[in-house]
Amino acid sequence: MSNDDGLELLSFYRRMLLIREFEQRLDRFFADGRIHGTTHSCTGQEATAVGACAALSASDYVTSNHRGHGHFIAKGGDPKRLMAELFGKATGVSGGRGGSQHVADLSIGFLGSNGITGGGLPIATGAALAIKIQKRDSVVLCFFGDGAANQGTFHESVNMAAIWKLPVIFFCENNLYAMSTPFACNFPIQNVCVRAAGYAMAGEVIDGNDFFAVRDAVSAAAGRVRAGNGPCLIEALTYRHCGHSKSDGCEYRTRDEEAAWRLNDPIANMKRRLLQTAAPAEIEQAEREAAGMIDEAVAFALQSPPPDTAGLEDSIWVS
Amino acid sequence: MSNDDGLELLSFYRRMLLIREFEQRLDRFFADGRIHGTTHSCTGQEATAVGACAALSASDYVTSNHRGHGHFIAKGGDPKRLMAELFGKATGVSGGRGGSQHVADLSIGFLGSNGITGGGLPIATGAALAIKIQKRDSVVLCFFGDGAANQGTFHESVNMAAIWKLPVIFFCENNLYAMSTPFACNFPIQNVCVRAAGYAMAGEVIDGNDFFAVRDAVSAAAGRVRAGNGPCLIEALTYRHCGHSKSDGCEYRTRDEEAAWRLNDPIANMKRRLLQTAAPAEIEQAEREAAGMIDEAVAFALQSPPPDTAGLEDSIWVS
Amino acid sequence: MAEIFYSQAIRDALREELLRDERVFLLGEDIAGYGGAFRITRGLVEEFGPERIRNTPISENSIVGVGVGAAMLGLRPVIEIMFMDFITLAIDQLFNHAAKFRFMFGEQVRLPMVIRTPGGGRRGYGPTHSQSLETLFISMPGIKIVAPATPHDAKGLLKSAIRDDNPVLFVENKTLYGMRGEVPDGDYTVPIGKASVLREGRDITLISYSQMVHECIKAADALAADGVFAEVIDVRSLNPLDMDTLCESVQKTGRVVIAEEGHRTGGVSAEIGFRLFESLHYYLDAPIKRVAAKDVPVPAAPVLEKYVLPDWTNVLQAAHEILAEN
Amino acid sequence: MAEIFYSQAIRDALREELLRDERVFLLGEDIAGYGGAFRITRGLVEEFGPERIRNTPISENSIVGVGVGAAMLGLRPVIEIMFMDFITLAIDQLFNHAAKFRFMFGEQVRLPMVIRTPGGGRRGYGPTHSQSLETLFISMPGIKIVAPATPHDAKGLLKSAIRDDNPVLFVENKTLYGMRGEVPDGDYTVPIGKASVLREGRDITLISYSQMVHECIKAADALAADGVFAEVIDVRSLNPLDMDTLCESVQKTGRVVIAEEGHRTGGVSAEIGFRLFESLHYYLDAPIKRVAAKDVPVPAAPVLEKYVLPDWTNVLQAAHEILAEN
Ligand SMILES: Cc1ncc(C[n+]2csc(CCOP(=O)(O)OP(=O)(O)O)c2C)c(N)n1
Ligand SMILES: Cc1ncc(C[n+]2csc(CCOP(=O)(O)OP(=O)(O)O)c2C)c(N)n1
Ligand SMILES: [Mg+2]
Ligand SMILES: [Mg+2]
Repeated sequence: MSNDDGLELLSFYRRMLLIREFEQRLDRFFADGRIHGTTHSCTGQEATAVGACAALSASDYVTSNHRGHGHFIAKGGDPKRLMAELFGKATGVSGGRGGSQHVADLSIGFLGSNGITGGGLPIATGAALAIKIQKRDSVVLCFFGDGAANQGTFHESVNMAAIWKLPVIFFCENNLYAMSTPFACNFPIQNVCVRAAGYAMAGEVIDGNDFFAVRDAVSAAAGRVRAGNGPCLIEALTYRHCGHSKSDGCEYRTRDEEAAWRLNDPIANMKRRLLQTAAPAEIEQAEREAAGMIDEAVAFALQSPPPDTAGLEDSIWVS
Repeated sequence: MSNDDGLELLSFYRRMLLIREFEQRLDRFFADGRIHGTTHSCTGQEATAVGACAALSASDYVTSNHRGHGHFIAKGGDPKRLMAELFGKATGVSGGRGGSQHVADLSIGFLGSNGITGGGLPIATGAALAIKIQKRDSVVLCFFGDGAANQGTFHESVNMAAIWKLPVIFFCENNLYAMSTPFACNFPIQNVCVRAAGYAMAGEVIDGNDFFAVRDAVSAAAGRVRAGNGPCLIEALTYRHCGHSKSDGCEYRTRDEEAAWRLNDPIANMKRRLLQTAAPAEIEQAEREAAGMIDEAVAFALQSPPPDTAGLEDSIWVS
Repeated sequence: MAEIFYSQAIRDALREELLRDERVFLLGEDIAGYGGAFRITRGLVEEFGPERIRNTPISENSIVGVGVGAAMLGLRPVIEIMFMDFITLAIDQLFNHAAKFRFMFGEQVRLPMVIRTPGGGRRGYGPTHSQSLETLFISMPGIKIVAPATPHDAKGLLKSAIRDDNPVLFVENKTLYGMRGEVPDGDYTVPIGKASVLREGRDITLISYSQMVHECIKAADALAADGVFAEVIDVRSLNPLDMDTLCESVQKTGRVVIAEEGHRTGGVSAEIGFRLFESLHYYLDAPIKRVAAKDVPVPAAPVLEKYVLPDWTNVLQAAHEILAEN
Repeated sequence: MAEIFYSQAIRDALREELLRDERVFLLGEDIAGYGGAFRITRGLVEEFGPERIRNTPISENSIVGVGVGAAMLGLRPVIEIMFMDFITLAIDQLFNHAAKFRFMFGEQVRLPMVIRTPGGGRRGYGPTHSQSLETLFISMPGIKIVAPATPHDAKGLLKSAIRDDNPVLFVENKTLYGMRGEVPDGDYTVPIGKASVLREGRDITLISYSQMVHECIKAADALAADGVFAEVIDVRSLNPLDMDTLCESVQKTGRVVIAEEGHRTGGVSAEIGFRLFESLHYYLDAPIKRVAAKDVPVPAAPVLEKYVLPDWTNVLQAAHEILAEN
């Protein structure tokens, strides 16, 4: 991980673009009314997803939340099947049953996005307990938001992970808002990380829009966690370019704040860095590839058949 | 409060004895099978209850937990009606419906003991919110145990109290065990108070077996809290002489540990201090009075009629 | 009489009660500026300020507990749980605290508290944002339950709920927010515990509440086209249940369909149906049928969601099956 | 065959499954040294160690969530919730996570997880320690429910539950822990989803589960003394329900009492009763009656608790009322 060969970086750049492109296409499909329901776009937060997963291996696990498309793709999820899920097709990650907030792919260690704010924290803790009991050396990375940090499950789960010294990284994407509520209204403190000490846990605040800062923090953490030192908390400061969900006009934040954050776009940051090592042509190619993969994903979703209702009721049980 | 006139101290001493005597009689009634169900005795923890309530006024409020007999009596509750409640009589604090873990007396600001570990924390927070909205200058003191501090409600409630700067004192009776589980098995930290900083809240650890330490800490805290500085956390170290509940043989702790703590008996401590200011005769009189009041309470409970079942179903609603 | 949206009717009721009684205040996630996920409380913070339209962190169980504590001291909290699915987090404060305090503490306390929350699917939100969980509450004594189907009842029942001295679960419905209906001018209330007969009929009784009422009306229209006259009853209150109104109708028609959007097994229909069977056994010309969601989570994909959730066609089919039984 | 306590039967099942399958482990508050509030797991930590008999902090919702996460990775957690009343805190992880993951994630996951918890009153513990909340679970697809009445079924059903690849709620009962009964030697299981006919009879069917089964047997004895032969059926599994066995009996007797310790309104009896009414309407000689707790919290005072909770005398009375009809 530590020495960055250009090809690898290009692939991470492509993956960030893939996420951005995925979310932007989705927005259009919702706008056209070709997809209904709702979605929580993660544009602007691509570096947390890709940076964190870049520091994990295939045998590691991730739990996610409602804003999980980026996490899924970053962990190696197939954009085709995710797009199909959003179109409600049989080929979707969850066969169309889950939709945007409810996808899991155990084959890549993606233990599920989650429609319940804070719901993923105990699940990540339980997965880490299983790893410890099974004496494997995997780690679990739990993505959650600043808002989720005020759910009781945060407190209960982090405490259990700490007393049992479980291999889990609690990774908070602090994008400064929980839906419409600014961090300062939900917290009496400056950072979520202030709470790490309450669980005798290491905690650090990092720049969530810098792929390298995220990746390096997570790989260092993963090393400590794998070594059996117990959980840790990483708080990545970031910002969603979009609204909370489809129906959000963002009246609760200023256009100036948004503009300032757009100057700190994780993808632009990555590109600037890449230009030092890669040729512009390579970079453009990565950009074309990303767009192309999303075209494929859309085509795949559109061609896919709707789910079959036959046997739906029986599928509630493992028999 | 600050200058201790002897009479006042004697009355607090009497109240501590009252609690001790109350719990010890109860033990016998359970042993005799004259009361069934179960109870959580607070013998050994009289200084936290009486010390904390000594620093509150009649217009202040208390929320309690499953180990609440002492809290109730300390806040000014009538031992007669509490005894009657345990005997399941119509004259009981809750008319016999609640039993040991479910008594409230709004006329004295006792907002209820609670059978759900951690259940009282949001209730105390809500009461404090009401006080703030009503612009009154009362405070709420929330008694909870070390075990309760790991419930999600602790985290959620303390956070809300902190962001809203509510007049509530979170008073943790850390008696070193949650049922059979030692503090160190439930916590990755040395003290509950370590968590206060996570809510930008003052936190202090005090000697819970020293009436004066408890009372002075709570009156100082009440002053700050009343002044609008937001909640605080007081962690009083104490120890229950008895088992967790009726069926507990205390195999999880050593006889030596118990003996050591008995040397630090809150009532003996108070008596030693009293002997400096009060005459032995006065002290003996207080002791006789306490025993006498419990005799009365028992007589009252025994004479009281059982609750009436008529109209029980309709009493579920306020009409 | 003005024609307004169901969402507006709720907002009006909240506003009028906030004006009428200073003890009333709102508590919930993103209810202030944002107006909540469905914008029901939009505009109220500008008028009443952040103390009375109070945003909370994401902490459902303690939000309800805070409401209980505030109500014990005489305030009248109206809590919004953003989606009914999230009330699962607050069941302890609702069932072991709010529901029990009055009885358990010997009738000392009053808990005037309302929990507003939208249930229902048909929006493609998926399994954790589409549930109808009201049936969980009917087995817990101490919490009243209302589930209005029209703007008129939404406003009138919400006012009754806010003025009630007991905890009340006020079940809204996402697909009804955009529905328009006539609402009287000025102050009025709809009593908790009274069903309403929306359409009189002699041949069969269609019983439901909330969104399914409109599916029953559609089914009744289709039946009328075949000369079958269905009586359509909106239960409105699930606790207490107005069995008198239901029994009166069933004694007349002898045939019953009960429809709800929640899961078939263990639903509200089982309770209503059992009571009708029990007390009107000899009046029934055919067994009661219930129409409800299939016993699986509510899927996100439109074709699956439509398959799982009941609509007027299921009501119509059940009615036909019943009518077929001589 | 050995005669052992219900509590011992549960302990034996746990021990044998812990020996049989290393993926099985126990999670709960004070279950290790202390053995839990009712000492069911006593002695197991000495044999299996603190990793497999794992004490947790007091954090019910996350304890269940930890179980879900561990099960997703192939372990088979058996969780103890000290009193059924406290499961109210874990409803979100149970209903929005454990119950939905398999279906919602397109059948990728298996969640072999058991939640053991004792329900029931009659111990004077008061409103928050005496509830029978199993009815909350029957309306949530995705969680099986069993509620054994005897040591034999307790051991056999717990083994089936632990070997099942779905979440199973295993409902114990405080007053049954001290009950003795015959248990086969060696390994055996009782299938989930099968009711058992404890006593054959032709005149009336008494249906119940858990502790109320014994009240029904007492009532059947009293009826037998009057020459009335009651068939006594223990449902044992509340989800899935074995309607075949119930229907077969009711077709024979035409008369039914359903008894449970939970609240009357919205109880398990409503669901079972509705299904019987629906499918056997024309076989019933009289309306089904249900026997259940009154719709108030379970009080602590003995005289009140006895008044609120149902017992064999209520079953007997209901049976007499039914037999009195025509
Ligand atoms: C239990 C629960 N409460 C509320 C919601 C509604 N909700 C969805 S996302 C969200 C905000 C979450 O904020 P944060 O954790 O910071 O994540 P972000 O949306 O900022 O990525 C809320 C309130 C929910 N889905 N689940
Ligand atoms: C929600 C809930 N979980 C578990 C219990 C069982 N229980 C009663 S008291 C107790 C221990 C509480 O420990 P602590 O808070 O330290 O109080 P202490 O008993 O030491 O005074 C437990 C686990 C309960 N009553 N409620
Ligand atoms: Mg956020
Ligand atoms: Mg303790």
